[in-house]
Amino acid sequence: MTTPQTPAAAQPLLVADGLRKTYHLPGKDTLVAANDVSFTLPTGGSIGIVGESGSGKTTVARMLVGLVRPDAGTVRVDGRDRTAGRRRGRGERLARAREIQMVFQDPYLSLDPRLTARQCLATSLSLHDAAGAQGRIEELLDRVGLGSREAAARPHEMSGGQQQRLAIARALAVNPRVLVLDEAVAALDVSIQSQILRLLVDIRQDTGLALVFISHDLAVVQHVTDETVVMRRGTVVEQGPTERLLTAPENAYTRALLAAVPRRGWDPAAAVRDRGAAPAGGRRSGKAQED
Amino acid sequence: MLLDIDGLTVQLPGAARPLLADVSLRVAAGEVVGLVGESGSGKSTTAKAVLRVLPDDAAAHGRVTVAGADVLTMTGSALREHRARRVAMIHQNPRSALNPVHRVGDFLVERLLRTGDHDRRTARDRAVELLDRVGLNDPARRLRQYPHEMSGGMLQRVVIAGALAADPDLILADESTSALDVTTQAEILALLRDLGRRRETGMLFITHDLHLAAAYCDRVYVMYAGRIVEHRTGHSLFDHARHPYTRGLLDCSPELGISRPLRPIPGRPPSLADRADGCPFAARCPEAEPACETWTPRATELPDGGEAACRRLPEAAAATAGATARNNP
Amino acid sequence: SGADTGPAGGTARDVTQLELTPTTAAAAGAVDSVDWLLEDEPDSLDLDTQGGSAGRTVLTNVCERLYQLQPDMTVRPWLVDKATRPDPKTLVLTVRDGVTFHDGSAMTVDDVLFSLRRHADPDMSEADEFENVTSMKKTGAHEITVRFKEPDALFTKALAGDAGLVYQQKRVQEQGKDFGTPGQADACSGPYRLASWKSGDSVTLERYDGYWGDKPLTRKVVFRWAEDSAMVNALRTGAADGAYTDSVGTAAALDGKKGIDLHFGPSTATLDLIPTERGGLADPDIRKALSLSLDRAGIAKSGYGGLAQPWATPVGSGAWGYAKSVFTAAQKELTGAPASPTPADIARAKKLVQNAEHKPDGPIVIGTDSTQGRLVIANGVRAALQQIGLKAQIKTVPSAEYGEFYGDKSARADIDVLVADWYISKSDPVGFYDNGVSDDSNNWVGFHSTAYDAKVEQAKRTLDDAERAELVVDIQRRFTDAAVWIPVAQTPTALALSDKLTGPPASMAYLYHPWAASLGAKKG
Amino acid sequence: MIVRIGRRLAGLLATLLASSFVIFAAIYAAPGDPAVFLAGGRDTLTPERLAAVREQYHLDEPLVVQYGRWLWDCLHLDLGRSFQYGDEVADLLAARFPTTLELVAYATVLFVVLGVSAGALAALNRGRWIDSAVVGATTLAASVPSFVGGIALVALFGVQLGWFPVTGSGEGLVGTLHHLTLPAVAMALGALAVVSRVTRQAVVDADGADHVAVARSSGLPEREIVRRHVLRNALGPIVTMCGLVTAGMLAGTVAIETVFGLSGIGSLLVGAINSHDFPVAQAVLLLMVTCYVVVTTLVDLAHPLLDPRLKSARSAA
Amino acid sequence: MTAVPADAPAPAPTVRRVRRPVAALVATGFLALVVLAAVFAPLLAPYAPDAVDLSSSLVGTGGEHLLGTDASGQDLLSRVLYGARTSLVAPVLLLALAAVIGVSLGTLAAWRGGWIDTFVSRLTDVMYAFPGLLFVVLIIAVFGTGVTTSVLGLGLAFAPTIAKYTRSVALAERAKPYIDAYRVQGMGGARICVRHLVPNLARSIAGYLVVLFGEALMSLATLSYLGFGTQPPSSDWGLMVQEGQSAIVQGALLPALVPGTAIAAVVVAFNVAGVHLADRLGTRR
Ligand SMILES: Nc1ncnc2c1ncn2[C@@H]1O[C@H](COP(=O)(O)OP(=O)(O)OP(=O)(O)O)[C@@H](O)[C@H]1O
Ligand SMILES: Nc1ncnc2c1ncn2[C@@H]1O[C@H](COP(=O)(O)OP(=O)(O)OP(=O)(O)O)[C@@H](O)[C@H]1O
Ligand SMILES: [Mg+2]
Ligand SMILES: [Mg+2]
Repeated sequence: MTTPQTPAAAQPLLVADGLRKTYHLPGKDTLVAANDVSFTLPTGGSIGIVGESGSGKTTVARMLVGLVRPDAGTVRVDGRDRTAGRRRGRGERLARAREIQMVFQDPYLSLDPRLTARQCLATSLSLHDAAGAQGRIEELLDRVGLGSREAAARPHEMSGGQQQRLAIARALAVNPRVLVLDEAVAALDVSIQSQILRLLVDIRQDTGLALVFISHDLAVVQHVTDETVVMRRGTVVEQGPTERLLTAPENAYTRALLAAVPRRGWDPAAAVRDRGAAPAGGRRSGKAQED
Repeated sequence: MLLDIDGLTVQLPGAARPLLADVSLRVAAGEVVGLVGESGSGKSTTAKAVLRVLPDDAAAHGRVTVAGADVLTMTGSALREHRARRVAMIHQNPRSALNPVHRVGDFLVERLLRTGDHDRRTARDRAVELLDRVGLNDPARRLRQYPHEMSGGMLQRVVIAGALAADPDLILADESTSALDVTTQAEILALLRDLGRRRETGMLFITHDLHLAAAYCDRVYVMYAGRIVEHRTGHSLFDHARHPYTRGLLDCSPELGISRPLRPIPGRPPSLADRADGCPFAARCPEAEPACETWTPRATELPDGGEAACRRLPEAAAATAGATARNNP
Repeated sequence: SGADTGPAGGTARDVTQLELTPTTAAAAGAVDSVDWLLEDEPDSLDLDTQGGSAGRTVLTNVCERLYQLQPDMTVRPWLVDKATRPDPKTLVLTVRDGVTFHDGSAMTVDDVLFSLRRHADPDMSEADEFENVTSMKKTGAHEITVRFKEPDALFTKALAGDAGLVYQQKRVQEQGKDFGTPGQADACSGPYRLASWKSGDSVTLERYDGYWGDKPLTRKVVFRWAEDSAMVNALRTGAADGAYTDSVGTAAALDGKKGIDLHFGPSTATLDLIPTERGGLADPDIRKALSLSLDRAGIAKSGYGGLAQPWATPVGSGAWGYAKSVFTAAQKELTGAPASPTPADIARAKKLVQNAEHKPDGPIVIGTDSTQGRLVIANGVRAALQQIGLKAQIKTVPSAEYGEFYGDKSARADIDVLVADWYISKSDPVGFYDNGVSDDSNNWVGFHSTAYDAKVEQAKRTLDDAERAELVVDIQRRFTDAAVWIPVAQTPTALALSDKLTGPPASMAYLYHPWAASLGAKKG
Repeated sequence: MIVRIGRRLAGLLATLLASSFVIFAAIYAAPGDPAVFLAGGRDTLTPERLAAVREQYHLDEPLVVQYGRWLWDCLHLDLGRSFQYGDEVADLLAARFPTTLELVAYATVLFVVLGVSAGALAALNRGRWIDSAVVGATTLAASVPSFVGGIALVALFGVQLGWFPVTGSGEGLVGTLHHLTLPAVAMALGALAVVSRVTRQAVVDADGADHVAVARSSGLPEREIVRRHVLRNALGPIVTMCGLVTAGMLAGTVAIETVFGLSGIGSLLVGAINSHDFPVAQAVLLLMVTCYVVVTTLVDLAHPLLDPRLKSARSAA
Repeated sequence: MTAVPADAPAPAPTVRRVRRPVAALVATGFLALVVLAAVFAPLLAPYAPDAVDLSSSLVGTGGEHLLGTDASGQDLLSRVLYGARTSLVAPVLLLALAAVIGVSLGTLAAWRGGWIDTFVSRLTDVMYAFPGLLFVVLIIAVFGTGVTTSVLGLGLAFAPTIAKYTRSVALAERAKPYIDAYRVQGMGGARICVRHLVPNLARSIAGYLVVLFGEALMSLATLSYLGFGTQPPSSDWGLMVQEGQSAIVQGALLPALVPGTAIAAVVVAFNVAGVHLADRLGTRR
């Protein structure tokens, strides 16, 4: 996918620095879901995070938007510290919301079941500024390609694709500078998925929105991002321009990941033989769950 | 022919269109046959028809035979026997396919005892053997573990072991790797292919991933809104897809290492409530003509032995050359 | 459903004709074992600390008293052979010889003296009976001399009650705090001995073979307990042979049932309205008006299934332990409490209210609990007050809280009149009328009359029965004239007995008389 | 596991401590004055006498001091002497508790057997007449207070037909069963509704699980599926509900004991509250609450045995 | 997780055959009738509810008294009609109070977790462990008897039950990503809870409340019985049952049966309608 390439030298918009999160499991076990995760995202840029289930992708995303407080490390947007943690005032909460927004994996569950599409957008607009809302709602609906029929529908009356469009519109409502998408197309059929991906690319082009695109699907990531971070068991194993990562992976795990993607002339048995890596999962202390 | 579905139509009362419309599909022994389609297109229903687990109020027409036995007319013990010994199904989510309160060993032993060839002790030994076969280390210990103590990949192996327990002729793999990581998916696929080859088992491999089906299966059926729209060998699909829907799918699926713009299919698949008298894809088809809206789809033989159900097939065939050129980087 | 579900208007007894017999026909044959029901498990078999009617009903067959209440409510010496009064302030008791306790040892005058002193202990419940006593001494091998501050007409009657129980000193002292609790042997001399008390299950009495008096016909009596419906069912199905029922509902439910004889006997208990300090009924005219307009017969029939009798005095006929004819005649003279108010009564009442000095400002608050009888009385009072142009309101309290009204002034602070039942343990109306004395704690409404106070004091000191009866009639007239309390009805004792058995008293004497000793089969 | 048990036990103690205080305070604040009762007959009541009684029984001390005194004694297994009976409270309880326990145990057996089978039957015949019959009958049963049900049972089976005795708790196994049948049925009736409803829902849920459909499609016999997969998996909520109901019954035998003339701790409690027999009321309540908390804790601890997933899961409470 | 295509639109309503909820309709109709009867009691009742007639006590069914009389000779039909007023209004008030407290507590516990959660859990444990209405008796001991107090007391007593239920549904609801979405949008916790979380719980809580209604009615009745609730000559159904109970032993069933049937019928109707309602509300999501 050809996207407007911002010069890498541009001043970083989002900086994740040494993010670390440990979960305490029942008993004495702990699980390091993210360990020293750092990356930067330039203004208008797009970064992908890939990795197997449980590798810590969602944890990182939630730390970025302030839903999870990191044990260590910081999240800075435009140089301002936006790490979740200490009690913050309403002003600061809203300011962060205007900088960074998120789209979730399950489009249905991420929408308030009570509200119609229009109400949903009105709610988030009123949170930030009440004026001129009506025009803005129509504009947003139009932007994500929802018609007037869907505008009056509640989530359970919409298809998954429509739901995800609405979720994106809601995120766009506050004019964020960064959008974090956590497996935002994973639950959709390919034909719908491609519509959403297309929408994202268009929006980026129009608004210069920066993306953090989380996915397990390398092929999708490749279409959306300039830069990719490969995670495994909570740590970053490889990081670099997407192009390079896919053509010349340096890390054995990245190679195994690539080899496992089905494509023409692909043989699963060969992919398995290539795979030198151990199974997935976060790193646990205490009794191992998998072996 | 091991599995032979012929003109299967399944209709639910109150639904505007049938769940399955005139589905014909064949699987030979030792063959891996793919069934691809978007969600709701009727893939699972097809697989279920093979086991005769259709909704209570559904009306089914057509014929489904497994190794010559007519499935749709089976009842009682014959049906149980059929389900237990001849056909095994592997579901998408291994975690929900296993009873969470029983040990892995109980699951296998339960199936083995059903086959009638074992008593409890030999069943246990056989279970260890099976787990070993599907590539789980330390199988004796695994038998004593609970499902929640194992990872998804390991559980899918257990489920496969369960399917093998009955020594079936036909395996129905319904999205059986979709919930797994790509690396694990590759392992499981390799395992299934290996087992199938060795025992001459036929496999109906259901997936929504066209690339996967094309790369993995000997032959692939593409399904849309309860109909088979195209039927091709795996390797001819990538470059010689003939139905506009199949081509649309290919165009909108991102492909690793190939950088081309995605061309989404507009609109969305019809629901059961949407009436579709003519070609169900007509509404989304870039090549549709007014006549498509009333044309009842019918499979047309293709020169390479495949089939496609498009009214404009002769013209579409002409367009294939162009498509081939485009798809090659 | 049909008429069979509503009973009762027709079958209720005619309240004015309720016949009270003190005792049942004498028994003729022996019985091995009888199952008897109590309304509740005895709290304790030490009546000095916990006197409940369940415990008394059991223990009266086991323990004997210096005097004994007879079924006809008269009193006669029992463990005393002879009593003399050398002067009005001295009583000399000669203790009966040949009485043995249940362990076989002989009863001595020391045991008697010990028992009397125990009863007199200020912490014990009978202490008030000894307020007039200055000393109790052993004055001979069989003799005890009691001296009083003033001549005392009621003391020997008290000795027929719990103040006259004789315990074996040795046993009581041995058992200490456990005396009277389950698992302990009794310390008495009566016709039965306590064979066992299984807490929460049953109490068993067995005939005491060394008893000095007449040998009982029934060898064994087993007591269990059950309330209302359970009691009715047990008696109806023959699971129990008999019971004295406190609750009128129980008796009414058994009325006319096959296999069961119901006997009614005199009791001192009455249903009354007691006006309180709050003042809604402070004016005697208002009280009299209420008394005149109250439908006593209706209440007795509706609330008590016809098993209560409209009554004009606050003491039941069971208190007439002497001069019965005098009291009967005097009762007939009283006109302030009609059974059913005539139009003339109502007119009189209305006039009284009109001319009353202190008319109540707000509604008159009637205090009651939600038991059927009391509620009917409360409703009856409400209707009566409304009829004579006064407002009324009911306030119910839990039965558990009810007892507090009697003891705690603040508890009855927001009611004007209490629906109460009242009995006295002695068969002498004088025992009641000191409640009307000016400074008495039960004189809530503040009735004040020096003449009345003097008469009561005089009656207490008058040892001669006939003389005392005259005084009582006078006192009674003064009390009812002023409507210090407003009597409603007297409630007789009810005995439910299997139709194969007979013998025990039907009167309130069952609490103080060894009733089981006279219980036996009808046929020999 | 050990940690879990430890935690639960700590929670149990905390609950008991809190409950014990509430019990004490409730009895303390409940209407009526124990001194009036202790002072004996109504004609002896004078303010001085009441004051003396209050002092003698420490009723004039502040609530917290009395509570401390009581708790201290309880910890030494000294439950005091009944004001009313003059007997040791422990003896009173020992004599009556077995009756209540037998009654509750009997009722539990009845409602577990009947309720669970009715619920399972309804669930497995969802939408048919059996289902409607079970749901309808149990809804009706739940709307009848147990004492009314009790009275009706006695009237029919005790008095009219004379099949069962109407009072007392009987002796020996057969006698006890004979005597306790009616009261146990009366108690079980109310519980039937909730138990069968929960069972029905649990079985429906379990029946809808994917693995059951998988088992069906793999040709396992229906009987086996129902037993090994549906019923077995529905056990969790069923056992929890049965435990809760049983625990609740231990504290709810009052009405039934009265109707059937049984001397258990329920009727003991009512008597004690009515007469302000502080030591007995407190001890009975404490016993009831302890039973309740112990039963619920046991159920809670047993849960992981039924569902192995819980052994490692986060506890939800 | 790998892709699980789930783009299927909600199943068309035509596919599910709608079953006529006859029982629920009957129950709802009955409840409507009861409400009407309560409203128009003065027009319908043949007697004043507190008219005492000692000469016709415990009369059976008949022309003069359609449903008979109680021990004080009050007409049962009139009393039941008038009694519907307090008997229905009081539980509603009680549940409203309990719901306000319970829902707030439960939501707070689910939202904040930590010691508040522990506290609420312990509180409900202790409340559950108590036999019968002891807690209410305590409240009444402090504040005195009367309808207001019993409604208050029972409201407080019911609150933990509702809190426990609310907590469990709120925990599940809170875990849904739409709540996270609001937080990401910068919405404050209080506003999320009040404006979005609780309204989304409203259906299941309402269903639960409807089922609790029967229990509330019975509990108020019991309190009236103990003398803590309404005072005679009120015609509260609970009070009537308790007044009538002592006549049962004398063979007069009507005084307890009539109000008792009224209670049972209303409770059953509420349960039937409530379960149906809860189901209906539940299937929407
Ligand atoms: N709240 C939590 N408490 C305990 N463990 C958690 C919690 N959230 C996540 N984890 C664990 O942390 C690890 C990383 O989880 P995370 O959701 O970030 O992975 P992921 O890469 O997003 O996986 P997936 O592809 O399955 O979404 C996993 O092992 C997960 O089980
Ligand atoms: N029991 C049923 N009752 C009503 N509709 C049903 C039933 N089972 C399936 N359907 C409908 O039939 C259609 C085909 O379903 P099916 O499960 O076969 O699709 P699928 O291709 O397997 O989809 P997926 O990829 O989501 O598994 C869907 O629209 C589904 O909603
Ligand atoms: Mg994730
Ligand atoms: Mg499917």
